[in-house]
Amino acid sequence: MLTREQIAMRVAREMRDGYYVNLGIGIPTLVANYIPKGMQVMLQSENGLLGMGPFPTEEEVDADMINAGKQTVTAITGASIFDSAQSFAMIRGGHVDLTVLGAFEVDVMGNIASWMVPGKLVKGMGGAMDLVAGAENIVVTMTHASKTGESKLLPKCTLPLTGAGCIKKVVTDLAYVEIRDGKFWLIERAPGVSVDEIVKLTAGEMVVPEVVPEMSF
Amino acid sequence: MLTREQIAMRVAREMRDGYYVNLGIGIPTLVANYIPKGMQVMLQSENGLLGMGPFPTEEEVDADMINAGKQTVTAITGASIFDSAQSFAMIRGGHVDLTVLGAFEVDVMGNIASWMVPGKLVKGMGGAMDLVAGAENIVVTMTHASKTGESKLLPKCTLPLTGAGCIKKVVTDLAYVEIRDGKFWLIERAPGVSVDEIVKLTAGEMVVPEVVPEMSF
Amino acid sequence: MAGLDKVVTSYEQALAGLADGMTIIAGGFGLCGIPEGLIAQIKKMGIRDLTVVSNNCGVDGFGLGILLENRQIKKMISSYVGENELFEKQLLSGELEVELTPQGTLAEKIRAGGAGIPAFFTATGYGTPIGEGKEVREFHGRQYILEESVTGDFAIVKGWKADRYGNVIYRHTARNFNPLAATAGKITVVEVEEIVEPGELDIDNVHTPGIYVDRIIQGTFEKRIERRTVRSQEA
Amino acid sequence: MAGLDKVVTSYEQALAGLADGMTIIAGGFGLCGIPEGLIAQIKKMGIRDLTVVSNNCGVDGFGLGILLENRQIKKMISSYVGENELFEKQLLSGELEVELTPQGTLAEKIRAGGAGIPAFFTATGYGTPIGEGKEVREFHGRQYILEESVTGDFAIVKGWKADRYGNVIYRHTARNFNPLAATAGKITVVEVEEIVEPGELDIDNVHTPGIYVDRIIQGTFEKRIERRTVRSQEA
Repeated sequence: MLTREQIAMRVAREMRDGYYVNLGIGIPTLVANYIPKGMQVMLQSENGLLGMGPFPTEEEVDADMINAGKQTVTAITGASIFDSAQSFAMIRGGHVDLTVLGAFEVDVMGNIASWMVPGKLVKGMGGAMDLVAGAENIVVTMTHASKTGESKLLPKCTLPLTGAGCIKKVVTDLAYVEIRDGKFWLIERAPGVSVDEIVKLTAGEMVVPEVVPEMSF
Repeated sequence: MLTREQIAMRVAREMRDGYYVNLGIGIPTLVANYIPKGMQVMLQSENGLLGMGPFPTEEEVDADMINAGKQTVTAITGASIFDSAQSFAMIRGGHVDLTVLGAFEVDVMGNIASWMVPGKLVKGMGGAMDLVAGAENIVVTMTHASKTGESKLLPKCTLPLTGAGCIKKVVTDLAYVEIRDGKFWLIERAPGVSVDEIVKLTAGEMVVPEVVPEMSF
Repeated sequence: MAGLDKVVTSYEQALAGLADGMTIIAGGFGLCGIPEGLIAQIKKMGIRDLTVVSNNCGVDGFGLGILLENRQIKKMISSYVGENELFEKQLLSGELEVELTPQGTLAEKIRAGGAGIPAFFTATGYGTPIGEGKEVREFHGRQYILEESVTGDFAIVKGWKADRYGNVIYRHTARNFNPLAATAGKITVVEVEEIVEPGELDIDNVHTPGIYVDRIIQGTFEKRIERRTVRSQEA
Repeated sequence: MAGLDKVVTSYEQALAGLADGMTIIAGGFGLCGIPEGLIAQIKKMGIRDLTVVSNNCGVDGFGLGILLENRQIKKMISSYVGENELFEKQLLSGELEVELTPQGTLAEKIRAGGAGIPAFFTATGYGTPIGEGKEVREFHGRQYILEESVTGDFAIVKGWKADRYGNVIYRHTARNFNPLAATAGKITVVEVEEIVEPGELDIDNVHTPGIYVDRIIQGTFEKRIERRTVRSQEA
């Protein structure tokens, strides 16, 4: 089973030199720590910052410099700042090369649910609906199943959707899965996790190739 | 009969302190010379300048500083420069207080034709269609009739329209006319011009009040 | 305040005309770039039944949260309410009407409102509850939903510096929704850290041209930080 | 050119991939803020059947006018053709297809194209020939027409300064359509007067963030003035 850090490390392999990347809150944020050496990427924060840097030192803390998670941040050399309309013009217009975000559920049609559990939790979708609508290249990070063992990779999402038919890549604690032709495709498995375990915890139809390589870190 | 300068002077009386004003090409441009003393207004040029100043001196000429008529200009203190989308956001969004532009024809419904004579003249509408669609307060300047004596204030415009139902004020060489309730209303006449002359050169229905004061300059 | 000079010297003047039932568009993202003094004045005025368009609604006890506590808000149009327990509680109880709107759609709705665009199509929200009841149309093989723009009776905006003519600049990510809000108020009020003379701002880098601004007031700001996150010195 | 560095050193590289029949979005207003070297390169390449989206089409013998002369343009989408005799002549003869578009609608169509908005409603052109055949809809008692956005295979842009990451600033009214064009090209090429290092542009005043830009080239500019209008020294 992958740790949160290993999930982030696996996602980081989807980076390419020169990419503009939007990382969501939670595990996706950790991806920034594993950008391959020698590779230049720019992190976009949808509150209006392109070129997000590390957290500030105590001395650098600036109330006017935060990220989309409302955390204090810094900007890297060559960064730029703009208003929210411009920020989502980038996102909606498909200019972000890679978007990484968490989810409650995904399904075989590439649907994603991540913003609401009716009657229980209403935090709002923030920028997630724009991000999944605007991006070509999205990686969802999530645990493969709930703590009680219920699969989050479903034939059909049960929660209100964030976006329809937009997800093609999922990295869970058990596997790297792709979604196409209305099916999950098992591409890689976590070290020490068997194909059977993964298939058992995947509620939606899953295609298993003859060889499913184990990830190595 | 009013000269071009007197038409501009009459239009300038529609200015109010603190107005943002867009002046079209031709006679409207002259209006800038007659802004009442002590009154502060900002001129908007739709290529992206708010706070247009006078033409430059030879030494001040700057190829990067032009107005919507492609003339070299200067900017006043407190001016700002922006892109064309922002410029027309101002215009279309109704933020400009007064718009002055020329026309070929206007009619009793407040329609205006100013950009095309089919088969003869196709210069394009430039920003005129946006200006008349976005402004509440528009003054049209034009000669009352063509050189051959044909009225330009019509029951119905004959040329392709620039905007529909948007014109309420017209300053011609003969009169100041308002448009409402599907009629022209004669409000003021040029010095030495009789009501009869004006009515004769107005093809659309014109309401003539008992008293039509003569303009004085 | 005469001619192009938009400076007012009291919060009463700044929000004169604000009345029960009005719609207010407020700049800010979380607690970053919020017009603190104008919000305090709305609380002081006791105006009720407000519709507030703002990405968030502050936190409990700060920002727009103080208007929630004071039961002055009837309806919020926001993308995220997760920082605010009272918001979530009033929402779930039905006391507060909330129109949850995707952040990019919200930004675009405000921009469109200021720009005279009454509606636009976006792919955001298609196939989700946000798209329900909205017109769907295909362009170039993809499905989009129709979203209408929003305008306010008032816009309340937090700027960094403004000149007397109402030209405003924002600092860093305190910009966020503020320049958009500034375009979309029938009356736009900007609270800034510093008022300067016309000509002091760079002509090519005015973020909000004065044409959008009706009143400018100088405020003092606490600038509370919602999530102070730091790294150790050596990192 | 690796990673975020977008600088190219030849016009061949700058426009590599441009082919017959493509759509180009070009910044500039009249002759102000036009990518002179990129236009010259298009002429040199002899690419044909181009659709060009640009407010104007230069003048006879300069700017985009040289592509008209060379019969490389099949269709123009513009708001104003009055400065260009050849344009008017090719238009009236039917040799050139022209989609006359109101200037504000043109700006908004390009912005929308870059921003993932496929269509929007505007009052501009309602009741005129521009509105013919377009969907009309009433919002709040007023009539609007539906306009679709536009994007290009290439965008050619003229900036003042850019850093190596493609962050661009424009100077004065040479800005005009350039920042909009920059967002709407599948490949966006920016020709600038000066290339600087990342960090040299003010973070709060980048007009075009580098995410929109694919290639940067340093050019030399004649900056011809279309209507030199001066006042006497004493005025």
